[in-house]
Parts: sequence; structure tokens; C-alpha cells
Amino acid sequence: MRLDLRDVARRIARDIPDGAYVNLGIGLPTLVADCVGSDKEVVYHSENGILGMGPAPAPGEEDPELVNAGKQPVTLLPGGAFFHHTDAFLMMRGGHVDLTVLGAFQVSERGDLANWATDDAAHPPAVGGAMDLAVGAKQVLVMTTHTTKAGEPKLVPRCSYPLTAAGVVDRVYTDLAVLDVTPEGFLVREMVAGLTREDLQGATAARLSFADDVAVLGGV
Amino acid sequence: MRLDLRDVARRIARDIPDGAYVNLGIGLPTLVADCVGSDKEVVYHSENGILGMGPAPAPGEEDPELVNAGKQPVTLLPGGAFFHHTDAFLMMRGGHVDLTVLGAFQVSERGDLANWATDDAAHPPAVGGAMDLAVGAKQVLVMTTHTTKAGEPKLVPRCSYPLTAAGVVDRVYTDLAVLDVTPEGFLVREMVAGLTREDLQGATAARLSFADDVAVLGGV
Amino acid sequence: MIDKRVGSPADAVEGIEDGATVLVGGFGASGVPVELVHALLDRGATDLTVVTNNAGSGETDVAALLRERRVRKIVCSYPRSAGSVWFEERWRAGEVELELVPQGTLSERMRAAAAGLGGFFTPTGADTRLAEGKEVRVIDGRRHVFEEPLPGDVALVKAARADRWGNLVYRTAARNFGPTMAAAAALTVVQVEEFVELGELDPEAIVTPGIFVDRVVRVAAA
Amino acid sequence: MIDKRVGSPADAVEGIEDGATVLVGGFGASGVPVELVHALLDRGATDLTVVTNNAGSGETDVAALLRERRVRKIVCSYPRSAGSVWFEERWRAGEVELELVPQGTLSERMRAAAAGLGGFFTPTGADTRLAEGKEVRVIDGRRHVFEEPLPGDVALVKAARADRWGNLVYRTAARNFGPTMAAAAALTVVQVEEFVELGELDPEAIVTPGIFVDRVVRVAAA
Repeated sequence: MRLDLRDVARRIARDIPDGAYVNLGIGLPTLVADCVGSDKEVVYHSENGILGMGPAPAPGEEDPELVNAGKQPVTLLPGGAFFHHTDAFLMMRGGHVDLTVLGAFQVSERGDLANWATDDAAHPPAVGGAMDLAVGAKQVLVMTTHTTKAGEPKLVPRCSYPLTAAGVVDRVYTDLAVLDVTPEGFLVREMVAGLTREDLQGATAARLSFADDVAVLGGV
Repeated sequence: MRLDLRDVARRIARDIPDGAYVNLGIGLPTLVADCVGSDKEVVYHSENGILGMGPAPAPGEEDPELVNAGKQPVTLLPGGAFFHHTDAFLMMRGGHVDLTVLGAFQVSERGDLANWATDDAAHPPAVGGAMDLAVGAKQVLVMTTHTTKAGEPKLVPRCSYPLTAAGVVDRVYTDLAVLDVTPEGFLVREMVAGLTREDLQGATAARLSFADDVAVLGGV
Repeated sequence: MIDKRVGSPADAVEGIEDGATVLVGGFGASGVPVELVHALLDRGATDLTVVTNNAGSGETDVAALLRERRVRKIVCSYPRSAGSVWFEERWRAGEVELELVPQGTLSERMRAAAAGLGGFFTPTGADTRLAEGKEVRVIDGRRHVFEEPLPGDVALVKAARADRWGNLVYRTAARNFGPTMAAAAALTVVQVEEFVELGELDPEAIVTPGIFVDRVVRVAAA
Repeated sequence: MIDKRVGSPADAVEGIEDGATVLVGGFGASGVPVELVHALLDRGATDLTVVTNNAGSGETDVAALLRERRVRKIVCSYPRSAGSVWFEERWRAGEVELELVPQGTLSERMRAAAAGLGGFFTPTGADTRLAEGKEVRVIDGRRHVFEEPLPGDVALVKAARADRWGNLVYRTAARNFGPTMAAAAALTVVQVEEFVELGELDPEAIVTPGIFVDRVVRVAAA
């Protein structure tokens, strides 16, 4: 019943418009790039100074300096450009990146995002570019499992984990549903087949509203 | 007895160290570049995004886009670079330009500079990069006649013209003297031959001190 | 597919409304997007706020906008030059408002808008009349003035070459305000001398990446 | 005559004192000036404040400085990575202070120092624990945090090519923090793979003009 995360990535890819400038967060969100159809020309941005980032190079073709935000080797497409870090973040912070897809520990019904720290005292905290992206991208999409591995809801009335940014999330894509963040809280737009509204609410700590025309969220 | 302004320029040129990054203000100060000896390698900066600016091109060789701050055609030397305006001013405002030579309407004994507005109501005010340079250059040298054409002193206890910047001038080169701005006011370092201290004070509204070893300021 | 190329200067300025804040590149006559400004004039847009270093000269570009009374306000550092006749005339008659800004602050304020900043403190202008009415803060013993970001609704920029993604390179000192203005406006319109194929511009040497550019139009070099 | 070339990494780091604030370029393993950091280690400088995006990995560069207890404080955005063993060890033992800064704010703070600004307001970090104790101001209805400039006593940077004036070009994404750090430090030291003659670098494509650079040293590419 739960979608495979690759199916979630496919669903997100459908919402990325042709011609968009997109920054994909480290981890799960990088799956999205593989799912964007060749009918669209999407320009990927990387915080370390790349626009027009292409897929991983063939084995043996790696350039150790040419990496993405997750430090994985990447390539540059024709039309791509290199620039320095401050300009890369000017793009992110100044509203030039059209859309970002980020992972999350929690999202609140007000659109608050918690995705950088879990207060695990055994490890030092690390934030990277998460706050800059969450605050600065024109549209913030979240890709996440609907609940934690332990079954705890990730969509909450209020984040208990440290915030990345307040009131920034536009839409959440989970393995159970697609939800918009509205002034009235989470509004379910799509949900997987075979799940009742009560089931979905049961897996969610925040109160859900449902669109008049909730669509079926399915594998593509 | 008064120096020719070209001699003042020659005197200033002597104080420009080999290897310095220099911005010359519009007007009189541009005379200085012609007087720097070929034994020194000086890199000239222009506020419109040039480092390594060279002399005027031969007639017919002008590039209408390649101009200096005064909008006169210039050239670029080997090693020169172009960059955008904000970076050009980052250099000026961030203390990267070693030295600037500016004209002045008035300089006060505290090092205040007035060189942008005379409150002539018939013409709109214009400031350009004067304030940025005066505030940001590591060393601010002023090149000016000692008095106005009408004989009014330009070195004053306090500027009556609108300020460009407060407390920024390091040294003043006039057609009569070279003066340092010190915490105690103007200190005369050099003066032209045939002029008494009383003569110099008479042409100066601010009170002068004299170095123990006042040198002769002469044509070179 | 991304293709930011448009067919004419008129197409390039399509949609620019009365009352817009327009950033116009150029320093003196260097790097001025003359044909785009003329297209804006032909379009009839009026009540404009124009942000530009100088205030036009002679009868072309910004001077023409002033002559035709399209400009409500000019934000600039140096409006007075040989030939700034129309600005001076409109200014003396009280027909155009002037906000005079130190040149580096002008550029930095546009960059702040581009970078999503809420403003910055700078020592430039402190203790001068250009800081009158502005917040002053002593930082590290030095007086600083608070300056606000300066965004444009539109930027008109001149570059040398562009590809269909809108990547730009400039020519010599014509670069001046272009890269900053391109990044500081909601709609960035660029005139270039030449279009090149995607991939022809060296990725190490692209000055304005296409993310900042909305439309490019080719105008033959004068 | 200007000649910023020096003969060895040891010469390049000459004069860097204990207690210095050192900006170290690089993002992960990309663009890290490894040989310069090792020269600094060999020099024996200690009690350093190191500003760098990550906190080293394995046994080289910043990790080696940490292992040898030369670092009093790290200012960075992402100290945790596969292999950040020495940072984690020193941090858990309370032997190194950590100032965690959002990556864009880190870069922007260094740029502010380079540009002579007294600080800026940014919405990044507002309402988070990284803004605790910082001034907050509502600008245009949005909460902003005041951030201070972050200058270095020294910057250690890796570039691809340099001429004797210190003009630099970089290679692909190794550029990252280099240009900003080079401009933000009192003493900027750069390692390059190749020296070229003055005039060989395209003036349109120089990324870091020599005005920001004090010393360049050639280190053979790995």
C-alpha cells in the first residue's frame, strides 16, 4: 500500500515544470532527478557552485573536484556554469532557485521544517545549506516517509525537533499522500489506493483536511 | 613659487610604492599616472570594473566600452582583469585598494574631506564613487591647490562644504606644501622654497605645525 | 526546453508596466542597453523609477525617457555629466525626483536585493548628508549607515554573447552594473551582440548564469 | 615589479602566527588546499580558529590540524561526515569549540568582511537555535537575523593557475569558497597547479584578481 520511495520521486518529478531551476537536497531527494522525463529541460543547481549539473560520470571518468552537495561525482551539461560559493548561495537565498526538494524529520501544519538536527548528543550538529535553501527557494517541496521507521508521525502540529525554518514548506510528498500546506494546515490532495481517510489521519499527528477531489496517488 | 600641478603629481608619484594597487580620482589626480617611473609596477584600479588599466589608446584604437572613471578611453595591460561593479566597489570599500589620490574642495585638520558638492543650486548634486573611495582605501592622499582661484584657503579647521567622509585623509599635496594629517592637525613635511612658515600659515585657515625636518618641495 | 531568445527589442520589453522600477545598466556610454531603453520608450511605459549610475546624455536612452517625461524618479550616483541636459532640465523644474546614492552603495544595495538580504551596514556615507534620516550604528568603533536592498521589477542589461539558457558574457568594461542588475530584478531582459549555441560558452568563464536571465534579444553591434 | 610567487608551501605560510583565524577553502575534498594546510601544520602554528565548510576527514588537512590539537575553534556549516573522526573526537572531549553557521551565512559573512560591511540582516536562521542570542529585526514582514562580518587573518586557497600578479582561475567546482576567502583575509596564500605568464589568463575570465592575493605557490597536481 505504501509507495516505494522511487514512486514518490516519480510523483515529485511530475510536478517539476519544464525549464525549472531546481536544487535537490542530499539523500532521498536526489532520486527525483532520475525520474524527470527527457521531455523536460530542468537545470540542476548545486550549492558548491554548479548550474546545469548532469548525472554521475561513467566509472573512471570521475573528476574529484566536480562533486554535488552530497560530495558524489557529477558531470556538467552543455550550458552549465561554475561560480563561487557566495554566488551559489545568493541564488538559493535570493529566490532564484525555483524549487527545492528536501528531506524532513518533521513538518508542521504551519509549514515549519525540521530536517537538520535530532539532538543526538553523540554527534556534533551539522546544518550545511539546509536553512538557506528552506528559506530562499521559491517553492519548498518535502519528500519523506509518512512516518518514521518506528511508526511515529512526521507530519505534526508543531515540530519537536529543532527547526530548519519556519513556515516555508509548500507541499509534502510521502509514501502515503501528497499534502499541501495551507493557512488551515495540511490539505490532502492525493492518497494511495486502499487507504481510508481515517487510516491516513491515524498515521498523522496534525489534523488533516481533504480536498474535494482527492486523487489516487499511485506508482507510475 | 607655487608648483605647477604637474610637479605636484610628480611629487605624489614618488610616494607610490612599487606594487601598489592605486585608484586615481577623476580630474587632477589622473596626472599622477604619467609621473610614476617605469621602475615601478603599479596596478591601476577603476571603479567600473578594471584592474591593470593602461594609458589612453592611440587615436583610432579606442574601444568605446573600455573607459576609466572619467569616461575617457583607456587600455588594459597584460595581467589586467575585468569584473563587475559590485566587485570593483568591494575592492574600494573593503580596504583592498592600497592608495587613492583624490581632489578636494576642502580638507579639515581632522582629515575630513569635502570633494563632492558645493551647494550650487543651479546643478544637481552628484557623488559617484567619491564616498566609497574616501572611506575604503587604505591610504587617502589629496591633491589640490593650496587655495581656491579666489585665494580662499582649502585647508580648514572644519569643512564648510558638505562632507565626503570624516577623518579619512592621510596626506595632502598642494602647490605649496606636503602636509600629514595627524591627531594634532596638519603637520607640514615639505614646503616650496622661498616661502616662509608665516606665508604658508597665511594661506591656510587651519593651524599648522611644522616637522623638525621640513624639506624643500620642488619641481622634479 | 529552455529558450530565452526573443525576436525583437519590442518583444523583450513586453509586459513592463507603468510605475515599474527599472534597473538600467551602463556607466557613462559604456554598457548601456540603448535599444532596450528605446523599446521601453516606444512601448509607452511611464511613471517609471529608473535606477542607473548616470542620468543619460544627449537625446538617447535614459535622456530620451526623461525628455518624454516617462521618469518619476531617478536613483543614481552621478546624474551630472557633459550632455545630461534633459535630466537637469526636468530636475530644475521639479519634474523628476532624485535619490542620490554613493556608487558603491547603489551597487551593494542591488546585490543585497539579489542575495535576499534585508539590508546592511556600511561606513560609506556616514556623517554626510546622504545619510540624513538613516539609521546609524557604531560597529568596531566606526560609524555605519544602514542601507536597504534595492530590487528592480525589471533590469535592462547589455552583454556581448548569450546562449538559449541566457548564460552571458560581457565585453571589457561594458560588464559594469550588468551582472548585479541581472540578479536583482524580477524580470531580466538582456540585449546581446551575438547568440551562440548551448555549450559554446566556457563554463568557467560565464559571468552571468542563465538563472538570472529571462529574455535575451540580439541587437547588431553599432 | 610584482611577483607573488614563492618557492615552497613552507615559504607560503611564513609568518602565520599562533592564534590566527585561518580561512581554509574546500567543500568536502573538492578544492582543499591540502599542501598549504600541511605546511601550516609543519610550521607548528597552534591555537588556531579555522573557518572552513567541513571539519576535515581522515588524517589529512584540517583533520590533521585537529589530531595535532592545533585548533581552538572551528567555524563551519557541516563538521559531520564520513571520516570526520578527529573532529568528532576533539569535539566530544570538549577540546575544540564549534561555531555552527548556515553555509550561505558563512559565505556571506566572509563576503561582508571582504566588502567592508559592518554586517547584514538575513532571514536564514531566523526562529532556529542557530539564531539564539542574535539580534532579530522584522523587515518587510519577515524575521531577519543580524550577522556579523567574518574576516580571516589568513586564507588558504587552492586554484588551478596563477600569474605573477596573483590573478587566479580555478578548476570546475573546486572554485567553491576560494574567491570569497581570498578577498576576506588580511594575508591570502594560494596553491596552484600551474604558473602562467602575465597576460596569458583571459582578462574576461580571471575569477580572482591579484589584488586579493599575496602569495602563490605551485604544487604538482595529485
